[in-house]
Amino acid sequence: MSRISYREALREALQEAMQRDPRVFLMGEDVGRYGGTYAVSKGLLAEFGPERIRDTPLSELAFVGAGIGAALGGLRPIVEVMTVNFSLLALDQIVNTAATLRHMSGGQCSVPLVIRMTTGAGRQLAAQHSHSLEGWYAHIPGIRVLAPATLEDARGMLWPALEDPDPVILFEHGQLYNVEGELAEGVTVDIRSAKVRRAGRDLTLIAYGGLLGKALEAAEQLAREGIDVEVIDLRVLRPLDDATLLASLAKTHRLVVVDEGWKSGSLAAEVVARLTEQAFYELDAPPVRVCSAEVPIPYAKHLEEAALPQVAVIVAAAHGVCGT
Amino acid sequence: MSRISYREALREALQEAMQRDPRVFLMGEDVGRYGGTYAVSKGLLAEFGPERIRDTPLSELAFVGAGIGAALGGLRPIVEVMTVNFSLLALDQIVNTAATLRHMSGGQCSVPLVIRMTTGAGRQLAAQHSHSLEGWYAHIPGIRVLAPATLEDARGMLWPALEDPDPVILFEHGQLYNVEGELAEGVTVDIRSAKVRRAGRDLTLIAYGGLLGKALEAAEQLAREGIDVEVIDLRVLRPLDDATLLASLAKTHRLVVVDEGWKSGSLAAEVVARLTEQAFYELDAPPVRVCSAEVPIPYAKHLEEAALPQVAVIVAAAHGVCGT
Amino acid sequence: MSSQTQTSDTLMLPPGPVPTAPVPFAPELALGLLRDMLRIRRLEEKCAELYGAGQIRGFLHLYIGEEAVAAGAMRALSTDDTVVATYREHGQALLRGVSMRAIIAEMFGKQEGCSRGRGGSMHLFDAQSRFFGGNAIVGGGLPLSVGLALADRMQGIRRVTACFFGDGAVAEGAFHESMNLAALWQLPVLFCCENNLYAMGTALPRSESQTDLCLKAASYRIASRAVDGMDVVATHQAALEAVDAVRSTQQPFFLEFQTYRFRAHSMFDPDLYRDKAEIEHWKEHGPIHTYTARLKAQGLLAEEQFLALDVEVGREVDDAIAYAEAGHWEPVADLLRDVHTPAGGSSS
Amino acid sequence: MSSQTQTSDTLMLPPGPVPTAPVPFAPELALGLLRDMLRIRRLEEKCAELYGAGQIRGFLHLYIGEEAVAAGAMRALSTDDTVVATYREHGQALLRGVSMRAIIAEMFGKQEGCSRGRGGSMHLFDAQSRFFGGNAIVGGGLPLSVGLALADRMQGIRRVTACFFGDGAVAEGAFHESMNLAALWQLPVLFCCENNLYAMGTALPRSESQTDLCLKAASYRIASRAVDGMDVVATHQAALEAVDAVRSTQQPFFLEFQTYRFRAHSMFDPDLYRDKAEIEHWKEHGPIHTYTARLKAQGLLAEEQFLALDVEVGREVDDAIAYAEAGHWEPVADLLRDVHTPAGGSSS
Ligand SMILES: Cc1ncc(C[n+]2csc(CCOP(=O)(O)OP(=O)(O)O)c2C)c(N)n1
Ligand SMILES: Cc1ncc(C[n+]2csc(CCOP(=O)(O)OP(=O)(O)O)c2C)c(N)n1
Ligand SMILES: [Mg+2]
Ligand SMILES: [Mg+2]
Repeated sequence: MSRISYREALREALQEAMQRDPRVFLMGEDVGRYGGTYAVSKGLLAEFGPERIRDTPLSELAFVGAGIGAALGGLRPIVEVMTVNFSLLALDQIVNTAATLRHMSGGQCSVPLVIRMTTGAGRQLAAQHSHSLEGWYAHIPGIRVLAPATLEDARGMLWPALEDPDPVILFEHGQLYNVEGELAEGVTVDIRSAKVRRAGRDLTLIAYGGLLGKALEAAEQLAREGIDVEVIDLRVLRPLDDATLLASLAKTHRLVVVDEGWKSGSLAAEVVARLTEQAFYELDAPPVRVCSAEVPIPYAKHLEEAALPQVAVIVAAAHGVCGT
Repeated sequence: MSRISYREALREALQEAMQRDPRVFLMGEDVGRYGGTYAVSKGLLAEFGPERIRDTPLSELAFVGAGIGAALGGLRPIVEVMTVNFSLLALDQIVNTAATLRHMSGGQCSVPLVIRMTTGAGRQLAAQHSHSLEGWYAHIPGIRVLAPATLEDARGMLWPALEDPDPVILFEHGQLYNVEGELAEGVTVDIRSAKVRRAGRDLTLIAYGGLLGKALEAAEQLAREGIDVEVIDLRVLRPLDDATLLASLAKTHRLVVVDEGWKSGSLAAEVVARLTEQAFYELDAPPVRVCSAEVPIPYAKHLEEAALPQVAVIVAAAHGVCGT
Repeated sequence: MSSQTQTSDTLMLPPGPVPTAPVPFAPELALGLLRDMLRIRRLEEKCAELYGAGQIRGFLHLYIGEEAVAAGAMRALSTDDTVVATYREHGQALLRGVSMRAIIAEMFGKQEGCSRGRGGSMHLFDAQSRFFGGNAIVGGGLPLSVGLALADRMQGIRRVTACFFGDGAVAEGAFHESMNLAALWQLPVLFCCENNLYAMGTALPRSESQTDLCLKAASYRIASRAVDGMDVVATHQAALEAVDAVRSTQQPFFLEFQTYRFRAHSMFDPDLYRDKAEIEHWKEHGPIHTYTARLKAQGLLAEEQFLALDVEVGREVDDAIAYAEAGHWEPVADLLRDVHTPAGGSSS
Repeated sequence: MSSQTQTSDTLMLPPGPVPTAPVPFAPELALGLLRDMLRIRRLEEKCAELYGAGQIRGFLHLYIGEEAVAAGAMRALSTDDTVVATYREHGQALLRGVSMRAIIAEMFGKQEGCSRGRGGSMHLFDAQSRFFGGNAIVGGGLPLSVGLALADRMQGIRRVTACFFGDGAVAEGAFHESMNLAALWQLPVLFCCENNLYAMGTALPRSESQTDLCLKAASYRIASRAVDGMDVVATHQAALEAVDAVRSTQQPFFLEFQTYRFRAHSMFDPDLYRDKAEIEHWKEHGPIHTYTARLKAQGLLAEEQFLALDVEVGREVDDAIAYAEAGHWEPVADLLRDVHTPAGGSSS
């Protein structure tokens, strides 16, 4: 057990992967000299040199595409797109090439590529720097989408992602980097299943990434108010692990889904839709989503807070669903 | 009444708009000399000249951004992005600029821009040319998303879209261009409401765009089998017209949603989610989605057909929901 | 694994000597430029403090060191021209006529801010003075400026659209596509490249295979010129000529300002990628003190005058802060305001 | 609204005279090149027919007229090199070693196709010969080729990656970003620009402000050369030299093939944007008949030999069609196959 931050956990994972497999390298904007925009790769340039900790120009489309090519060429690239906001510039390569190559080549070309990016709002970065578009990525067949919300996942998801022969996208929420805690050595995590983070009987509360913490906080408050909430961390946004979700619903019969994406067309919509389709008769009340307001995220702190899902709103939603 | 194709209806709408308002112009790849990839703008160059029927280089990001700038500058641009597949290259400008400008300028800068694009599969164009990503666009606050499925809408949606002071995206399904029918003169359509295309009592079947036809076909078949289906054309994918959908559900109590997007994270998920949230107690059976299989669309005809929603599958889903 | 040739780590120094030649402008303009630069400098020094105090949040990118660029360029434009800028745009916004009050109120997130507190430091807007932001996507403003110029051209308006962007933006596809469109369609865009040699921590030679950025312009058949961006005389003269060229030919022009930021990229940047000596060299070329020295040597400025000016600017800053502090938080009930334009609402 | 200067509509003619100089190659190579071009031509003529008959569907882009480019270039590469192409890639695929059988079966959508019928005409793949497709996004292959070359460089493999793309792709941001990356990182990419003067209906002067594409390369410090793309002697010699330069310097090279497509852009294109006279001029430079004439003049080829070769190629095409017709539809149950790599499955 050692005290560690989410950022350090990510860095250890990178470091270990680079040490373990010479085919692994990291490339992206300012991952080297600058030390990573969010300091995740700090120190790695000194250890691995500029070939394997490769600074790129501001050319999101080309360096993500180059990551795909490098993967085809036998390497195991980790491409850091600084934030999900800028990943829109690279989306063509991800959707039209990374996700399709294996299929449209009839199974000849796999793309063992890992893409990391920061996501989410909450730091007053305003409309162009606050997107939560994980749900979009989770729509695309051919890629796997991960959202480490815990130190354990931050430390443990990278290696299995690199072992996956197909593209994997890892979303790191910007508000998690400074989160600290204890982390046991040598834990392995899978990149297939959702995880119950708090067991409970009365309500299934599903969250992921940056909002897992708020979901757990809400659960604590609800516990004090007599509602025993089961909190599930989706972790794997594509493919979704229906079994874990359905098992919980079979127990609680009530559902709240929390998601930082805008409500319409959110990943939460998918969770609600598939659970309703599959477990309609388990539901004792209408499911409820707690998502971001449908507004480009404003700069002012009080407005940004109002736009994002907050503990109080989750608690209120839970009460609504439980009729309490 | 005159016999007309969907393509011609779109062309007439363009022509009328250009005649009516000198600020309106059309720009995009091959809209001029070539006559439009799908021949929608054929003949317009001769009528309006190369300034207002403006061919662009293959620079999706810049010419869509230029459309935003031109809108800011007092014009009423119609930007044709050849297909939704290539619009990924322009997504940054649409999401980070067109959709945000008004809000992040505190209401100073509206963007009266119309973007048209072809969407959908069904013509054996394979993995990179068969996307149905309307659902993604419908996720973005600040834009309006339309999907004309009928001749009337093809003819009538453009002008109100141009009158909208904010960005509007129009999706034309590639399989509709050759559809012909009778169209009354001078019909006006709104760009706010969904529309009941076939009234029915037993089941609400929601579709839009290229699949409206299959939904209606399925309804006819189901009618022969004793199930009276209400078919609703979403038409406006953002913002969704909940009232029309809820009214139908209150009548039929059963729901099937058809969508050419991949199932996970589809627009159909949003429809199911919001209707379940709002009308849970109206539902007599679990709602069902009929979407595309989660695979990059294959070239081979039989595989493409298997990947896309077909009438038989819709009919089967309806029977499932109705317990018949 | 083979080893890669590494870009040399020699210091990147200012291209010429510290300018000392007499300022060739009439006193009003000569002193006006000083005032312009000083207003940016003092405003931003205070912003840094206010950031430290937690009153400004989000990302804050300071222009300190680069003032001669905005000062020289903005005075070359007429009030009817158009400006498109980046997230490092306080200088342009201020000199375009956005009040310090509205700028600081914006950074405070107040309703009185020029973007009603919705935008913050990276999204200053002022439609009235045709200042179209404030864009936090590197290269994002370039296509916009092409479209604004296209609208002018199609409406027969002989305006210039000045688009500011950094050296880092040159690597973006948006730069290439926009330059080509502007040249192909013969649009009156003045491309103002603020080459401060770094994009965050990435030095230009690690970002561009060809570091002479004017050669990029040439490959689109766009006329170009590089100018000492630390010398407000040079920036202003070059901008005047470039604006004139754009206005008279109705063709684009690429103007490279060779400049340097004295501060870190943003308030989060530990600035570990630059040699202190390099920064010191550039500081010797600091636009305000070198220009002040020239004005004094010429007898156009006395020390008391400078101090008085500084006091006056200081007062403007203080007043703006007081104004911003007294400003209001927009009611949370108005959260969804301005996602769409209200019926009958303002539209450009 | 003001009027726009319109690009002149003068015909765009071949740059030089029809080549007549003796072919400087040994007979085997000389005849091999002819055979290569003929195989592409006859294959594609049949494809057009098969499209008309409904046996091939989707988009079909023919290379007819441009055969000297693929023929000259592919023979300059070694079998270990890498090729990345576009949707107009039948020629490259065929000469890289993909059998006609596998190509036609692919276009028929049969399981025996080189991409198991999943890709069709636009997505021919052959990992074994390092032929990485087949890309239907204009410019989409460029970043890929940069990455493939990067992988080689980092693994110390001295391979060349040849990336084919059209003149239209030059306007895409992906082109610019990829050229810069390749030059900046000193990657062994041979950029093969197939400049056939049109991107669909858009003539190069309406797509690029600077139509001399080699100047683009120069702006990234990439060595370049333009060559008559209708003359297989010229294309092959230029390709040999370029491949050699890339292999020995491990730097990128930009090779512009000035060529022309005789057919419409795709089977949907009514081809109304080109002057018939322009097409006829280029046809006079047709790569196969001009080359055949030279070989004959030199005594390297007799008419009977040519006819025999043509018959042989015709037989290959017929055989391939029969093979494709006898091929199998992949079971619908396998629809979801190859979305992901099965555990323990093939991975590059
Ligand atoms: C598309 C995009 N990529 C990355 C970023 C993150 N980012 C913000 S500023 C910056 C550096 C830009 O450098 P430059 O263009 O030289 O302007 P400067 O900051 O030096 O004024 C980067 C990488 C961004 N905002 N947008
Ligand atoms: C990004 C993108 N935009 C548009 C298209 C549609 N399109 C297909 S081919 C083509 C023309 C490309 O021209 P060029 O690059 O010169 O190649 P050529 O077809 O002449 O070989 C266009 C516009 C596309 N496939 N991808
Ligand atoms: Mg810079
Ligand atoms: Mg071409």
